[in-house]
Amino acid sequence: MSFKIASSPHHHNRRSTSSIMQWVALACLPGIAVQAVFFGYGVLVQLLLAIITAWLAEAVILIIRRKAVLPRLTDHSALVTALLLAVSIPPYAPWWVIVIGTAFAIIFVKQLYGGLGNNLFNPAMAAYVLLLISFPVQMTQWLAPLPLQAVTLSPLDAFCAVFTQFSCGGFSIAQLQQGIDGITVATPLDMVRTDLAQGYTLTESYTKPVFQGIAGVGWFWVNLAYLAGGLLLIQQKIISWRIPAALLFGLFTLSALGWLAASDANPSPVFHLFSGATMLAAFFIATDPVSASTTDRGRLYYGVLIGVLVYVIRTFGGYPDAVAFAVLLANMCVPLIDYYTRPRTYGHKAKGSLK
Amino acid sequence: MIQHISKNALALALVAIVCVLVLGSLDLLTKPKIAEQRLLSQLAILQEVLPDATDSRALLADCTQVDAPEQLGRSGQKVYRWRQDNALLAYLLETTAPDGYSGNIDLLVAVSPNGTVLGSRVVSHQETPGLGDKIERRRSDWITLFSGKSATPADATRWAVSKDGGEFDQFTGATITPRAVVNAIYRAALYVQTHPELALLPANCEITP
Amino acid sequence: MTLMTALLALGILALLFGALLGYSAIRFKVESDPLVEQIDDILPQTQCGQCGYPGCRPYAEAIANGDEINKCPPGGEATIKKLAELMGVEAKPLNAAQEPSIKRVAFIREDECIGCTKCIQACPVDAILGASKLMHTVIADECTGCDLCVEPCPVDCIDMIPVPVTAERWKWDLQAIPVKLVE
Amino acid sequence: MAKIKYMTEFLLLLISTVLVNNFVLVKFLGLCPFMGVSGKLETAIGMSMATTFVLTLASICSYLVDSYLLAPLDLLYLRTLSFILVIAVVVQFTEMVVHKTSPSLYRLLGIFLPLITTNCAVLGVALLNVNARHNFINSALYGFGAAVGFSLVLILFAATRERLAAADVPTPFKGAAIAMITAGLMSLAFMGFSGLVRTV
Amino acid sequence: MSTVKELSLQGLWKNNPGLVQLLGLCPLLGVTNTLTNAIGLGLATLLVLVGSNVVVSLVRTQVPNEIRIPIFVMIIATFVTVIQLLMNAYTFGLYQSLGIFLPLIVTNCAIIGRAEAYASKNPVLPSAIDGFMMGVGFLLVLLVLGAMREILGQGTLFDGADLLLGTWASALRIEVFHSDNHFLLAMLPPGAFIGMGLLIALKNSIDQRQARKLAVTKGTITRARVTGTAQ
Amino acid sequence: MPSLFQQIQAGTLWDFHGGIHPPVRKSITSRKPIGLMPLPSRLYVPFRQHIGVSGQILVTQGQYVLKGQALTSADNAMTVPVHSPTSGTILAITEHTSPHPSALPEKVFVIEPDGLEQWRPRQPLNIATADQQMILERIQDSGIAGMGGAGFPTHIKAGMQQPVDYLIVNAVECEPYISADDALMQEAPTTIVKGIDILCKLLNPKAVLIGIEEDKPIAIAALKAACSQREHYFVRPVPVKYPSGGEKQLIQLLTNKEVPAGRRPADIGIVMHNVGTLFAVAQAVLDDHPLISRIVTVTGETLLNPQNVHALLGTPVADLLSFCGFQAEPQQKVIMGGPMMGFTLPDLSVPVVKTTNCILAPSAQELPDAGPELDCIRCGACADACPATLLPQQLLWYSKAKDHDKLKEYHLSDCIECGACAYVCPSEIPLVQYYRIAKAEIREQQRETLKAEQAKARFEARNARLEAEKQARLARNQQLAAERQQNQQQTGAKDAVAEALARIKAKQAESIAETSHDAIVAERELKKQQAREYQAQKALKAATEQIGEVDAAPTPVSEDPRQAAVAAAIARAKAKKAATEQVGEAATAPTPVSEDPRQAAVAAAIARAKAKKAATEQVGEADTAPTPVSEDPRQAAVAAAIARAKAKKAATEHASEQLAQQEHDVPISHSDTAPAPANEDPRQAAVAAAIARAKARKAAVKSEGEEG
Ligand SMILES: Cc1cc2nc3c(=O)[nH]c(=O)nc-3n(C[C@H](O)[C@H](O)[C@H](O)COP(=O)(O)O)c2cc1C
Ligand SMILES: Cc1cc2nc3c(=O)[nH]c(=O)nc-3n(C[C@H](O)[C@H](O)[C@H](O)COP(=O)(O)O)c2cc1C
Ligand SMILES: Cc1cc2nc3c(=O)[nH]c(=O)nc-3n(C[C@H](O)[C@H](O)[C@H](O)COP(=O)(O)O)c2cc1C
Ligand SMILES: Cc1cc2nc3c(=O)[nH]c(=O)nc-3n(C[C@H](O)[C@H](O)[C@H](O)CO)c2cc1C
Ligand code: SF4
Ligand code: SF4
Ligand code: SF4
Ligand code: SF4
Ligand code: FES
Repeated sequence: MSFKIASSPHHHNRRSTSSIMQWVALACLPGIAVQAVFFGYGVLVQLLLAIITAWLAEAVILIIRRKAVLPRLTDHSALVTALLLAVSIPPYAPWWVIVIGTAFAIIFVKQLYGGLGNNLFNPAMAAYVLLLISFPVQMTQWLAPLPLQAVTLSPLDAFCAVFTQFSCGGFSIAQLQQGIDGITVATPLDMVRTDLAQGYTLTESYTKPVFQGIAGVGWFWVNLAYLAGGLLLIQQKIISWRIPAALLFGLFTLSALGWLAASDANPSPVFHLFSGATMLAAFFIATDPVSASTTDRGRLYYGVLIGVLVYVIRTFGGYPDAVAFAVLLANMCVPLIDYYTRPRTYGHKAKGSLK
Repeated sequence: MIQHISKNALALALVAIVCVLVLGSLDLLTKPKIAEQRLLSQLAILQEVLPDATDSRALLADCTQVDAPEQLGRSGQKVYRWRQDNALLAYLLETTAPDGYSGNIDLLVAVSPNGTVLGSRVVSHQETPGLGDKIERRRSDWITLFSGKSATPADATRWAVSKDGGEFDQFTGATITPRAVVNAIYRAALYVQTHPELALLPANCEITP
Repeated sequence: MTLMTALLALGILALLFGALLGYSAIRFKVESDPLVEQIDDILPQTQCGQCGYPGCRPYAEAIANGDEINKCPPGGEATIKKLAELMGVEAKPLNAAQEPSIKRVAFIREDECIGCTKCIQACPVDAILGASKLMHTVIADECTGCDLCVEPCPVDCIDMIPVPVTAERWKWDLQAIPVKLVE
Repeated sequence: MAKIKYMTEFLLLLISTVLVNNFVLVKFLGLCPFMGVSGKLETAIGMSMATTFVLTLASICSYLVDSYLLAPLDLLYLRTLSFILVIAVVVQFTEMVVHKTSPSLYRLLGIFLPLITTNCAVLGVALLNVNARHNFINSALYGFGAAVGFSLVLILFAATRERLAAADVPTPFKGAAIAMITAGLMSLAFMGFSGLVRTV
Repeated sequence: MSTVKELSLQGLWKNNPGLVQLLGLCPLLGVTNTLTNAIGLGLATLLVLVGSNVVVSLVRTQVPNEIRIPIFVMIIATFVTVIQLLMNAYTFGLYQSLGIFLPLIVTNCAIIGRAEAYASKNPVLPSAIDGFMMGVGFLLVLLVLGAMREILGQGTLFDGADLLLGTWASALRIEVFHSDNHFLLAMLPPGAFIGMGLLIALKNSIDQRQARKLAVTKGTITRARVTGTAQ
Repeated sequence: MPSLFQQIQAGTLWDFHGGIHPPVRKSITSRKPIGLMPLPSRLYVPFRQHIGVSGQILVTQGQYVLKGQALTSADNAMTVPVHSPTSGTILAITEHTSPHPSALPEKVFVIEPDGLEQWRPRQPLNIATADQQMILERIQDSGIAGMGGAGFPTHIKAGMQQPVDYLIVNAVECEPYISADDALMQEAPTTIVKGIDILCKLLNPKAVLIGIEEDKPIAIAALKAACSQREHYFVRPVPVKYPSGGEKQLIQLLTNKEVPAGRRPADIGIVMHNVGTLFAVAQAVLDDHPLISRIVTVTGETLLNPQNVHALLGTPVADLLSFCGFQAEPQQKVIMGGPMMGFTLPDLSVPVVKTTNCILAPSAQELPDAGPELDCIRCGACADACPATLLPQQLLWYSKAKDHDKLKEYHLSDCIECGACAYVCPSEIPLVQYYRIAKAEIREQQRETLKAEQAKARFEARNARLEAEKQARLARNQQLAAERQQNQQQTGAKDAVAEALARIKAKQAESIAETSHDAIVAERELKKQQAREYQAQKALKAATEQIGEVDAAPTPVSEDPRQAAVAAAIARAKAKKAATEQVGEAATAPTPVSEDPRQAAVAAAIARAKAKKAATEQVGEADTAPTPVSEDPRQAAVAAAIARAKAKKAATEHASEQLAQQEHDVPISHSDTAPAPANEDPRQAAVAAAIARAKARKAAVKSEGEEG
C-alpha cells in the first residue's frame, strides 16, 4: 500500500482561476450583444480573430519556453485578454489590426514578463494603445450606430468588411461610416472633443443625431450592459467593489465639478459615465487582478487615479477616449501604490504611528 | 595648501586655455561657412514655397513683423516681400492655424498681392503621426493643392474641405487638420488682399541667428 | 580679438573653478570609507580560494579595487546580488561554470589517515584537529566545506560528504520524502 | 490678473516638462541613470533627490554663464564647453561638501553625484534652456520640472523593476532587455499625455 | 596583437557600450529613427571617442585627481564642439536633424566612461584602439537599431542620406516596401525602447547559446574536487 | 465608554481579519462516545514529544517498566519527561519514523506491554496545601506539554512570573473534523474546571475566558454548568470561523488585544491553554496521573467506524486506524492533525504523541488532491483570508524569488501557517508550502551567516598566527645568519669594530624578533578578543531586536553564555597554542626551531617514540585520565576539551534550550546570544566521537584477534 504525501492544507475551495476567467467572459456577453446590435456584427468577427490569435500566440510562446501548454491555455486568461481587446477596437477595423494587437498583447505584454500573473501592464490596453498610435486611421473607423446607419450590414458583410474593407455589397468603409444624413459619424466622445475644439458649444453639438439618448445613440446601452455584467461579477465576488467604485467616483466628481463650472463647455457627469469605454473599464479592465493594485487601500487609490486620468485626458488631452492610457499609467504606479499601502500586519504597529 | 590649490587652478586653466585656443581658431575658420549654411537653409524653405524667387537673399532681408492674431493665428508673424525691379510680386507670410487637432500648425504661405496662393508649406505641427501629418510635404502632396488657387471674400464656401462642401479633400479619418489648414491659408490670402499697406511697412525683422 | 576675450574669460573661469576644487579637496577631505569591510561581510567566508584569491578578504579588497563581483561560487547568486547592490552595478551570472553544489563537509577516514598534518596546514579555518603521526579529525561544525584539505592529503583519505539532514535543517521538500509501502 | 496668467503659464510649463515632454520617456535624456540606478527603490529615490538638486542648480548656473559671459562676449560656440565645465564643477563641489558635512546625506545621494555629470539631462536642460530662450525664472523652472519628471519616472520604474526582479521572465530577456521593454510600455502610456498642454 | 583582438572583442561584443554597459542610451534611442541620423551620430561619437581617449591617455599622468573629471569633460567637450562646428559648416542638414544630441555627445556616458576606465590607466596606442573599437561597437548598435526602426516605421532605408553626404546621396534612399500603413510605433519613443530591448535580448540569447555550446565541449570541472560519499 | 475589562466581562466579542469557513464535518465523531482501544502489541514512545530538549534516559534495554514510570528525566527547564504508557518491557531503544512531516528517524523507546497495566506508586497532591513550586514540579514531572498543537512545556507557561490578567482556555477547536476537545469537554467538564482552578492558583488571573465555537452546544452547556460556581470564569461561545482557535486570533477575538510581533501573549498579560492541557494538569496534580494518553479523533470516509479514541501515547497510527475499521484506498492519504494544518504520513508505524489530536484518513473524493499549480493572478483572495493581515501573494512572489529581505519586510515570520490563503487560492498554489520552504531557507541562511562570522574570525586568527610564526622564523633565521657571519668574521679576524657592530646587530635582531613575536602573540589575542566582541555585539543587537524571545529571563540568557564563552575561548586559545606549537615541533621537527639541530633531532625522536606509545595504548586512557605526555597534541586538545566541558555545561544547556526553541519559532538569530558555546560544543563532541570510533576500532581489532 502506498501513501500520498501532500502539504497542508489538504482542503481547498473549488473556484479555480479558469472558472473566474470564464465568469468574466460570461459577464461580458451582454455588453458584446448590445455592441453587436448597435454597431454591427463586426465585433463578433473581431472576437473570433482575437481569440484564435491569442491562443496561437500563447501556445507558441509556451512551446518555445518549454512549458506545459494545455493547463495554461485552459486558464482562459488569454481568452479574456482577446475578448477585451476585440470589443475595444472599431468593429470593422481590418483583420490585421486585431491580429497584430492580440499578438502584441500576448507576446510582448504578457509572455515576455513570464506569463499570467507576471505582467505589469494590462495586455489588452497596452495593445489598444499600440494600435491607436500605430494605426490611427483604422482605429478611428467607428461606424454609425444602427439607427443612424445608412447601410446596414449582414453578418456576412461583416466578414467581408473586416477582411477586405469592403462590404460584400461593395461599399467601402468610408462609405459605411457615413450616416443617413451623409455625414460621417464619429463616436460621441470624439464628437464632443472635436466640436469643442472647433469652438462650438455643447448645446450646439448635442443637436447632432449621434447624441440622441443620454450619452449618444447606442453607447448608453452598451455601457449599461457592461454595468450589469460588472455587477454580476461583484455579486459573484470575482472582483472587489473597490476599484469600480473608486474609478466611477473619481470620474464623476471631476466631471461634476467641470460641469457645474461651465456646463456648456464640459459634458455632464452622466455623459462621462455612460460614454465610451467607461463601464467596461471600471468593471472589466481596471479590475484586471494582475495589473491592478492588490491591497484594499491601494485599490481605492488606483481606481480614483484612473478616474481622474480618464477625465483629464478626455478633457485636456489629445485623445478622445482615455481609458487605455489611464489604465496603463495607473498600472505603472501599482508597484509603488502597493508598496505604500501594505496593510498593518497583525501585531505590528501602523507605519508612522507613534503608538 | 596654497600650492596645492594653485596647482589645481593652473592645471584646469591651462586645459581650458588649450581647449579654447583650439575651438577659437576653428570657429574663426568655420564661421563664414556656417553663416552661409544657415542662410541657405532659411532660404531653402522660402524657395520651396516660392520656387520662382530668384534673389532670395534680398527677400530674406525685406521682412516685416505684423500683429494680426485674428488673421494670422498669432502676433509677431513675419511677412517677407518679394520684389523684382521694385514691383512687388508676392508676399510670404508666416501664419498659424490655431485649431489643429493637437495644437497649432505653423505654415508659410506665399500669396500674390491679388490674393492668389502661390505656394504653401507646413513648418511645424503636432498632429497625430499617420493621421494628421499628411499635411507635411514629406508625407503627401496635399499641401501643394493650394498653389494657384485664388481667394476672395466671396469664396468662403469654396475654401473648405469637401466634406463641408468645399473643394479641398480631407484625408480619411481626419477632417480637423485639413480644415484648420485650409482656413488658415484662406485667412492669410484674405489678409494680404485687405492690407495693401503691407508693402510699405519698413523692414524690421531681427535676423534670426 | 574675440579669441583673446574667449581665452581670458574661460581661462579665468577655469582658474576659479580649479582653485575652488583644489581648496575644497583639502577643506572637505574625508577618510576612505570601510567598503572592504562591507564587502567582506557579504562574502560567505568559506575561504576556499575559488575566486582566485587566497581567501575571502583578499577578494573583498580586489572587489573594492574594481574586480568582478561574480567570482565566488560558494556565495552563489545571492552573494552576487548583494554585492551588486552594494557596489551599485548590475548583477552578473556566476563566473564559474558550475553552480555551487549542495553543502558538504570534509570527513577523514581515520583508519587510513597517516597523520601527516598536511590537511591541518591546508585548512583555512582551523577546523581539523589531530595528533601528528596519528589520526586526524574534522570538526564538522567548523568545516566550511572548502575542500582545500582534500588535495594535499597524500593517502586520499578525506572525503567531502553532504551535510546530514536533521529535522531542524529539513526543508519541506515534498519530493524528498520517500513514499513508502507499508504491509 | 497678470499674476494668475503667470501662474498658469508656470503651471503649464511644469506640466509640460514633467508629463507631456517627459525628459526620459519622450525626450530621451538621462537614460543611462534611468536604466542604471533603477534597480532598487531606495537608490532611485536617492538619485532623484540628487538629480533634482543638481539639475535645478545647473540650469541656473548655465543660464548665468550664458547670459552674462558667453552672450555679451559673443562666444556662443563655447557653450558646450563652458556648460559642461560648470556642471562638472558644481557636481564635484557638491559631492565634496556633502561628503564632509553630512555623512548621512552622502550615504543617501553621495554615490550618485558623480554619475550626474554624465547625465545627458543636465547638459540637455542647459542647452534646451538656451535654445528656447527661457528667462531666468523659466530656466530654473524648466530645470526643476525636468528633474521632477525624471524623478517621477525613475521612482515608478524602480518600483516596477523591483516587482520585475521576481517575475518569471524568459532568460534572454532578464535584466536590461525587459527593463527596456518596460520603459517602452511606460513611454507608450505617457503618449496619453500628448496634447495635454497645447503649444502656445 | 592579442590586445587588439581582445579590445575589439570587448568593444564590439562582450562589453559593447550600448548593449552591455547600457551607456550612451540617449543618443542611441534619440536619433535612431533613420539610418542616416544613426550613421551621422555614430561617426561623430566614434571620432570623439578616439580623440578623447588619445588625449586623456596622453595627459593622464599630469592630471591632479580632484579636477580629473572637469579636465576630462573639457577635453571631450572640445572634441565635440570641433565636430559640431565642422558638421555645422559642412553637413548642415544633418546638424539640424541631430539637434541637441550632437552637443550631448559630451555627456554620452560611454565616452567619459572609457576615459575613466581605460584611457586614464593605459598608454596611448591601446587607448586609441579601445576608443575606436568601443566607438565602432556603438556605431554598429546605432546602425542596427536605426535600420530596424526606419524599415518598420517608414519602409525606407537611408532616407535623407543627402543631409549627410550631399545631394547626390538622395539616390541612396531605398524604398524597402510601400504601404499606407506603416508601423508608426517604430518611429515613436516606445518603439525605440522596445527595439533596444529586443536587441539586448537577441545578444543575450546568442551569448547563452554560445555558452551552452562551450559548456558541452569544454566540460565544467575547473578544480579537482573529490566528492565521494563515504559512510 | 466602558473599560476594556468591563466590555470583556459583559461578553463583548471582537473579530479578527480574514478567516475562512470550510465545511466542518465534526458531527461524524462528536456525538459518539469516546472509544477505548485494546492495548497495542508494541508502543513506540519518542524521547521528545514537545518543544525543547529531550531528557536523560533513565531505563535500559530489556528493563521492565511500570505504567506511568518515567523513561526520561526532566533535568532542565526546557525538558519534560516521557512516561511508560503501560507496564511492560523495553524491547529496544532505537530509531523510528518520527511524527514529523520530515518523517526523519528519531529516538524512541519500544515497549512491549505485558497487559497487566501495573501502575507505579502514585502520590496525589493536596491542592490546598501544596505550594506553587510543588505543583509546577508535578506538572513538569508528569510530562505535560501543550496539547493544542505546539507542545510547549506547560510548566513554563504556568510558572510565569509576569502578572497575568486573563487565562484564556482554548476550547475552540476550529479545524474541520477534529472533535477531540469537544468529546473531552462533554465527558469530563469538571476535571477541566479543576485544571483551571489549579492554573488560577498558579497564575492568579483577573478572569478566565473560555473560548468555544458555537457549534458545540453540548460542550458549552457542560462547561457552563461546571463553571457555575466560579464567577470570574466566563464561557464565551465564538462564531464558527477558521482559525479562531489560533492563539493570537482567539486573543483578539476575546480581548481585542494583539500580541505584538515577536512577543508572547504573556507580555500583554495573557496565558492561553488548551482544554486538553488543563485536563492533563488536573489529572497530574490531583491523581498523579502523568500524561500517557490522550483523546485522538480518528475520522475520514475510509473508516467504517470513525470516532474519538482514548489512545495511549506511542500507539502506532496503524493500530488506531484498524481499530476504527480502516479500509484503505490504493492511493491513500493519512493525515496526522486536521485537514488545514496536519501533515501526511508516509508510513503508518508513526506513533501517537502528546500533540496528536487527530488522525484523518479521507477518501479521494472527500479531500481531493490540489489541482496543478497555476500562476498567481494576484486576485487578493488570499490577502482577504489571511488572519494575520499579511499579503500572501506578495510573500509568494518573494519566496519564489528568494528575496529574504523583502520577505522580512512583508513579515513572513508572522505567518502562522494556518493555510487559509492556500484554501482560497483559485490557482491552487500551495502557498504555505512556499512559506515553509522560505522560512527554512531563512533559518538556514541565518545559520550560515553565523557560521561565516565564526569562520571569518577563525580564519583571521589563523592568518595572524601564521604571520607570527613566519615572523618568528624569519627572526631566527636572521639571528642564525648573523651568528654565522660572526663566526666567519671571527675566523677571518677582521677588525674589531666590525665584529662589535655585528654583535650588536645580532643582538638587536634577537630582541626585535623576541619583542615582535610577543607583540604578535598579544595582537593575536587582541584580534581574537575583538572578533569575539564583534560577534557578541552582533548577537546582542540581534537579541535586542528580538527581545520578545529572551524576555522570560533576559539577563541570565544573554549574559551568562557570553562570559562562559569568553572564558572558554581563552582556554581554547591557550590549548590550541600549545597544541599547534607541538604539532609544529613534533611533526616536522624543523631545525630552525631549536638552535641545536642535534637537540631537535633528539626531541623529535622522543616525540615519535611517545607518539607511537600513545598510538598503541593511550587512546583508551584519554577520556578518563590523560597521561601527561605533553607532546601529544591530541591529548592536549582532549584535556582542554574536558576542562572546558565542565565549565561550560551551563552555557551549553542554555544554548540547546534556545536551539530547541528556535526549531519551533522562526527567529533563529536568537542563538547569536551564545555563539561561542555553540561552536565549542561540536569540537568537544568531535573529539569525543573520534575517540569513541578509535576505541571501537581497537575493540574490533582485538576481538578479531581473539577470534583469529
Ligand atoms: C487618437 C486619435 C488621433 C487623431 N488625430 C487626428 C488628427 O491628427 N487630425 C485629425 O484631423 N483628426 C484626428 N483624429 C480624428 C478625429 O478624432 C475625428 O475622428 C475626425 O477628425 C472626425 O472627422 P471626420 O470623420 O469628419 O474625418 C484622431 C482621432 C483619434 C482617435
Ligand atoms: C491556525 C491555528 C489554529 C489553532 N486552532 C486551535 C484550536 O482549535 N484549539 C486549540 O486548542 N488550539 C489551537 N491552536 C493552538 C493554539 O494557538 C495554542 O497553541 C494553544 O491553544 C495553546 O495551548 P497549549 O499550550 O495548552 O497547547 C491553533 C493554532 C493555530 C496556529
Ligand atoms: C520558543 C517559544 C518560547 C515561548 N516562551 C514562552 C514564555 O516564555 N512564556 C509563555 O507564557 N509562553 C511561551 N511560549 C508559548 C507560546 O506563547 C504559545 O503558547 C505556544 O507556542 C503554543 O501556541 P500555538 O500552539 O498557537 O503555536 C513559548 C513558545 C515558544 C515556541
Ligand atoms: C476581473 C478580470 C479582469 C480582467 N481584465 C483584463 C484586462 O483588462 N485586460 C487583459 O488583458 N486581461 C484581463 N483579464 C485577464 C487576465 O487577468 C490577463 O490576461 C492577465 O493580465 C494576463 O497576465 C482579466 C481577468 C479578470 C479576472
Ligand atoms: S570563492 Fe571562496 S575564498 Fe573566494 S570569496 Fe568565495 S568563499 Fe571566499
Ligand atoms: S592529510 Fe590526510 S593523511 Fe595527512 S593528516 Fe590529513 S587526513 Fe591524515
Ligand atoms: S489567492 Fe492565489 S491567485 Fe489569488 S492572489 Fe493569492 S496566491 Fe495569487
Ligand atoms: S498561512 Fe500564513 S499567509 Fe496564509 S493565511 Fe495563514 S497566516 Fe496568512
Ligand atoms: S547617454 Fe547616458 S544619460 Fe544620456
